[in-house]
Amino acid sequence: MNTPKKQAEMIKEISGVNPLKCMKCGKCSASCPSYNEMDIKPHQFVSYVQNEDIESLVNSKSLWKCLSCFACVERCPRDVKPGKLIDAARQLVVREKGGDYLMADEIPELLDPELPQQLLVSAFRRYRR
Amino acid sequence: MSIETKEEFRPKIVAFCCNWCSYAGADLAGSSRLSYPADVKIIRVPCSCRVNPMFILRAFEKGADGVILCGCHPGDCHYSTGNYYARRRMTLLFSMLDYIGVENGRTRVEWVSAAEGVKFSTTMNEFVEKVRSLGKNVRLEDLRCRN
Amino acid sequence: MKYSYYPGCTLKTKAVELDAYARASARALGFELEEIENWQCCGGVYPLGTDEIATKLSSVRALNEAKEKGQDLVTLCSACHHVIKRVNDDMKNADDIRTRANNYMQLEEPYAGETTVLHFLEVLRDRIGFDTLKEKVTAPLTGKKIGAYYGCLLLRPSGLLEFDDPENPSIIEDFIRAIGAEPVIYPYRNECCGGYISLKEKEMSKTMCDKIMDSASGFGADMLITACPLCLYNLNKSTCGSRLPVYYFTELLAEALGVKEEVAKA
Amino acid sequence: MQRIGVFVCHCGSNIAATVDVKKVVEMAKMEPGVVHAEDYQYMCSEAGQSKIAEAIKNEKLTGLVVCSCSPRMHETTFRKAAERAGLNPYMVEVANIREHCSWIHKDMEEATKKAVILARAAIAKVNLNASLKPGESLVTKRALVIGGGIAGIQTALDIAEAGYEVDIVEKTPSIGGRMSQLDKTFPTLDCSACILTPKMVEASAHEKINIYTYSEVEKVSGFVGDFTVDIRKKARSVDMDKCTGCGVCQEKCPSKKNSNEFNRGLNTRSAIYTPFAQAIPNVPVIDRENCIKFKTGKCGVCAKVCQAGAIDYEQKDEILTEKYGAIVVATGFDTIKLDNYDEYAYNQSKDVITSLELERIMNAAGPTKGHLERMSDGKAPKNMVFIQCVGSRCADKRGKSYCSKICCMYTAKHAMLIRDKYPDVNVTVFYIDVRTPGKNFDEFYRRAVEEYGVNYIKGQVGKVAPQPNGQLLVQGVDLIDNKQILMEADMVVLATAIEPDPSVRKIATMLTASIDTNNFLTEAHPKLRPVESPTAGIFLSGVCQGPKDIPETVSQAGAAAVKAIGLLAKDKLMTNPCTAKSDELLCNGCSTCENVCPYGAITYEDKEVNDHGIRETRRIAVVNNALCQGCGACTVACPSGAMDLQGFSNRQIIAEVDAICR
Amino acid sequence: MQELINRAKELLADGTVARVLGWKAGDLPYNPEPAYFEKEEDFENFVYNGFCGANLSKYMIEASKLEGKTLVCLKPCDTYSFNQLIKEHRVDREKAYIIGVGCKGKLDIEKIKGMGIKGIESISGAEITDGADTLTIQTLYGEKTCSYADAMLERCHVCKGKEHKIYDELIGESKETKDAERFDSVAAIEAMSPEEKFAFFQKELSKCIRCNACRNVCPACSCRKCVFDSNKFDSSQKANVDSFEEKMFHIIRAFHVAGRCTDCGECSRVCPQGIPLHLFNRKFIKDINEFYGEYQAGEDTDSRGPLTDFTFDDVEPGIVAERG
Repeated sequence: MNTPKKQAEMIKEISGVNPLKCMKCGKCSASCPSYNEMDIKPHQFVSYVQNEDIESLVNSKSLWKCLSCFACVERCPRDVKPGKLIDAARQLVVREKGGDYLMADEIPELLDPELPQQLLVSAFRRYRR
Repeated sequence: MSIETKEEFRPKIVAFCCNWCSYAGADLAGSSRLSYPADVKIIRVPCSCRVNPMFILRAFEKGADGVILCGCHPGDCHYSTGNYYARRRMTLLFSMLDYIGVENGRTRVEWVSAAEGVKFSTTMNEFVEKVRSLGKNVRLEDLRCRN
Repeated sequence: MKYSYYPGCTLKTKAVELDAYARASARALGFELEEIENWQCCGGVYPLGTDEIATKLSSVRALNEAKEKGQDLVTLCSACHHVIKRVNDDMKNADDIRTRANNYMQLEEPYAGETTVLHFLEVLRDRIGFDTLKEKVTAPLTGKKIGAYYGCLLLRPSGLLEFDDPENPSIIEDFIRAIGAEPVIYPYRNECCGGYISLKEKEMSKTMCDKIMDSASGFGADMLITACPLCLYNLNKSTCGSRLPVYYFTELLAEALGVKEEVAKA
Repeated sequence: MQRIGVFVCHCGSNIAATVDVKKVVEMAKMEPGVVHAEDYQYMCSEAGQSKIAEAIKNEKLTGLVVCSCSPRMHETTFRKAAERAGLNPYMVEVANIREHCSWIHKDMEEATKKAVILARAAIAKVNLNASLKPGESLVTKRALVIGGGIAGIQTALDIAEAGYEVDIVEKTPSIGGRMSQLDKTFPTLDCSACILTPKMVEASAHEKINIYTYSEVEKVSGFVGDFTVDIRKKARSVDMDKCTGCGVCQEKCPSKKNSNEFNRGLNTRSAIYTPFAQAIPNVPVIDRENCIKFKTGKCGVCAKVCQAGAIDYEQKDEILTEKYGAIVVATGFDTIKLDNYDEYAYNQSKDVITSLELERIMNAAGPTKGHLERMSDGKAPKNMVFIQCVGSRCADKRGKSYCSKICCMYTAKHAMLIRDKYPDVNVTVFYIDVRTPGKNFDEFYRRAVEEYGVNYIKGQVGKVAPQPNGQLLVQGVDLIDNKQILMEADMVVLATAIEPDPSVRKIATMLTASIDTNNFLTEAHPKLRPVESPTAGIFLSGVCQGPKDIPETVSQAGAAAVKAIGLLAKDKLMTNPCTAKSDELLCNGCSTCENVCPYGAITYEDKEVNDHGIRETRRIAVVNNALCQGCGACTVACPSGAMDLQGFSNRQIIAEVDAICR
Repeated sequence: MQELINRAKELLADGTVARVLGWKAGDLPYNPEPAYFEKEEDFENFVYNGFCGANLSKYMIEASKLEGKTLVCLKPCDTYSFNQLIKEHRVDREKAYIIGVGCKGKLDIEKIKGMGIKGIESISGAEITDGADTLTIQTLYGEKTCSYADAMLERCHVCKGKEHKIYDELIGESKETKDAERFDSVAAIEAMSPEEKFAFFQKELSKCIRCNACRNVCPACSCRKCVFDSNKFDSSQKANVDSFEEKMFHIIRAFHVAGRCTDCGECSRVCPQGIPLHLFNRKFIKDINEFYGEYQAGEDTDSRGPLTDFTFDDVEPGIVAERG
């Protein structure tokens, strides 16, 4: 297992985000449609990475609640892109062996006749490797 | 010196900077600690229009690998019009150097204001990189060798 | 005028009508959508990681094919548009990604983001012109009060997609006016419907959709239109209460241009 | 041969940490002409300067090279030190080994090598330096103030009180500026008009002050002590001498639906108008774009009702040309456009307003006569939300990178005033930080919280969504409670970033005063010369230099006035001796130099010369040293090299080039 | 020619002019040289034929200092130089009586020799009155002929026109000689790769012996003292092969006359090494035309030269790299 420091570096690298740019205004959390479902809030992602508490981050259910709607990215006044951090943390999880969030055998019961292909495709992209 | 032969090529670069904008921009790059390679040496002139093409050719003749001229942005010249003259002179000079087969990456004009420390530093980084990629300036030195 | 056209997976299956209406309308408006050969699914979601390469290659293939034909690449599905446009930007501006993708692809000539990616709506706005469209409308949808639903994928990040003002867009409203109907402006038209999570977090996406539907119907919309099959599915599936019908914008376009019947017959 | 002394400064550790100063000294000693070299902790200090003076005397130095910070910082210091020790100040050159070397390089060996080369170049130059003597030019004892807001008025009053003539040029129909739009001022809550109007009256009545309203600076030429300025007096269409200010014309004007700029477009005004009741001068102008007479040729109501016969439709713009010794820029600010912030629905709802608009709404002379009401339906609000930092502190392209400085205080003021006058209105402020440095400022803000019960929430707002019922749904975050907040508000007030008035760019160009990336005018030194532009004779007053509140603006206005007075008090100025000089034996008389000189400093004379025994009359270029500013354009234009620039001669620059390329 | 001589004698006799500046026959049939004629008998040697390529404008700088007017014979292209000198206050219009002489193209002896015609004794067909179709050359090896056009100077093939820009009177007929585009030769070099360009100029410039003939003949190089001879730029070490001027002389010279050079072609004509020096000057003229609009130095006496002028939206120097 990588050290927390190394993991934090990985997240920064994968996301291309510099957490030091954050001025902690909270506009990301103010914009987030999934805020109430998240245990770690968008604005906190930055400080978790900065404090190298990656353990909490990768175990956070927020990873799966993010809609990837880029509202936080669009409105951030400091160009920090919190959404990219969340995505990088999710990548860290699904790239690990056994990190898949979606199993093939779960799918049949999730299906319905109108469900568009792209939802399955994107779910595979987002939830497993 | 040993460093030049053994390690990567370190070009000699002369930067002419006008006193009012670009020299101040270079000062700002300095006080903002925005680094650029030590290969760049700055000569202060009152205005970009003070730079005689002969100075640039002289630098090349004495072994410079690149020469860059920085002045106030067009319209912002401390002397109102100096950089407009400089712009024409340098355009023609650079075109002539290009015409005689000297790589056009060795010469550059960039307008840098007193507030553009970042631009000064990025410009210098880019320019040094470009000149490095061109290697040692042999053509201007060799132009007149008898063969 | 001919454009390269990237339909995407869903337009071949659940959203065939989005595709069919678009093609018929294009013909009526005098341009042709030439489906690129051997297109592959874009993956439906843009891989944000800076180290993602393989997941971007299908988009690069499509982009390169358009480049070789010398055509602009038109997309219709919001997700495909988002993914392909962003990959194109990577190929243009991210040296590392461009180098690695080209190394992998071994194209005759390296691809460096030369293709212009246009959403079908952008073709209508920037190439055809909404004024021209208006002139070509034979069956204006007079009296219909329509809410535009943009969602997130078309608008954000705005600096890169350059589609419209991300907080106060107007392209679909202008489209609605051009086909003779009345746009209803409501504040949640650019809020996410939660499409991506609708597979596993159904409750959440329901909350999102309700908010959008309530807002639109509160401002008096009779229906919503969208460009995104995922949004359409999600809005239809996840809402309760003030449920408005949701259509693809191409369906209304075909109707206004008087070509809807011919599609239905085909 | 020169006897050169080289002085290498450590600048504490600023230089010495990256540059091996001892090595620089050692290498400098080997250069031709160098007879003395030493290093010292702080060359600019008293002790450092005495070292220079001693060496000049002991070593009989004829030239100095100081390797230190930028010459823009201390060249004058070292020149003066040399002069005190009996050396011509122009025999001093500075090698910039701090900004251009130690501060940007990390590797000691590399930085030292570069410092040695920079020193070498300076030594090579000094070897060719010649003593120069400054000339003199006369000072026009009159100042121009551009902008008639509180900054401009205060500067003008201070200069006038010192006994000098001042002209104020104001582009709008009245002086008063932004401050005249404000209702109350923090932290004392005194009425803005009550403290501003007396100053406006004082300025207009002052015998030394001349006010040009509805006028703009059109062209500036000349230099410190002797500027020539063209002022465009826009056609007012009303005779200033005849008008009595009765106001009947405005009442009767049939074109009434024109956006009222003074009220930030919240209501309308007539086409003939004075911006506000206390306007100075109290003479209306006709807004020709909206005047029916000017648009259609028919109407003329104002002329009919004017008892004084002051209306003049034929009036034309007038250009005045005036001479000034000093120019003060006081062009002020405006709020930024909010088109990039549609998440706050400013363009979608009339009830989302800027703070400056709220200022007008709260003002008794404003569009609602001072009643707090919604602009959409005139209803009294129950819940108000203030959003801070809208467009300020933004790293992206949408807003401004700087803090607008005044918003925290005025928002506290607004919140307090509203809670005071309408205790049943709930006021919520979303903030990132509350910044209240200043006398009695934090106390003021605390009063808003503690005594007036203003609800301050640390967090930002993500979206303002207008609801079908006319309410505004504010979606924000409380970072302390870690909760997303949804609250309904009747009005939302945006603390909009301020930016320099857009007119300043053109003015700065005319003045050749430098401007930063945010369009704020640059000061000559951020700490030590904060009210002077780097361009001599140009001074900065108020927000044109950077965000400021009223007390700061007034103090800076006074400081700018003092600097201007200091200049006007002189009868003569020493001119820059680094001027062009023509070698009459080489001059062809071809006029090329004359064509490129921006100052008209070169004239041609028929002069008898003795060229190696040949006496003949030749057409020769002559440089007027008082006019020449030393740009050097002529030196390059001159084909024969007859024209050279003193202090930056061809040989000096070539010597530097050679030294660097050696 | 006789008409010209008669008129010159007339003007000398009635005191209108104090001297005549023209060409006198040299020791060979093809090398007439500039000369003053002050007395009736001097005119025995006066010639004006196809070999009178020399531009007499520059001589008027000194002639302007002499007592009385000087009659000067100027070919159409020479009048551009004269105008430019007026603009630069180097000649005095009042001191000149200009006879615009006709021109049917001037000849380049090197071209004739280049055709293998050696041992030349006399040449006919080069008189101003001739048809200028064929040259008949008597040589040690018998009579040879060649087409007049084939023997013309390069500059005449790209002639700016046979109209005199300034004169007091005109004598003699002209004939259009332009049969090539002026900037084609420059464009051909521009089209080369950097390596080819460099090789081309290195080859040409390595022939230079720094005789200064180009500088001495150039009407724009009229400085009292050339920068290469003064100490103003530390650039006056004439003898040193490796010195600054040796490498850069021609570029700097071209830059000094840029915007002032009328493209009279004298530099190339007089170069003993046959270096096509006009290619430098013409490059500047081409650039000036392209960047700042058409400009012909010497077209008039009062317009602003392109290097003492500017517009706010001039091209940036980066154009050179962008153009590729």
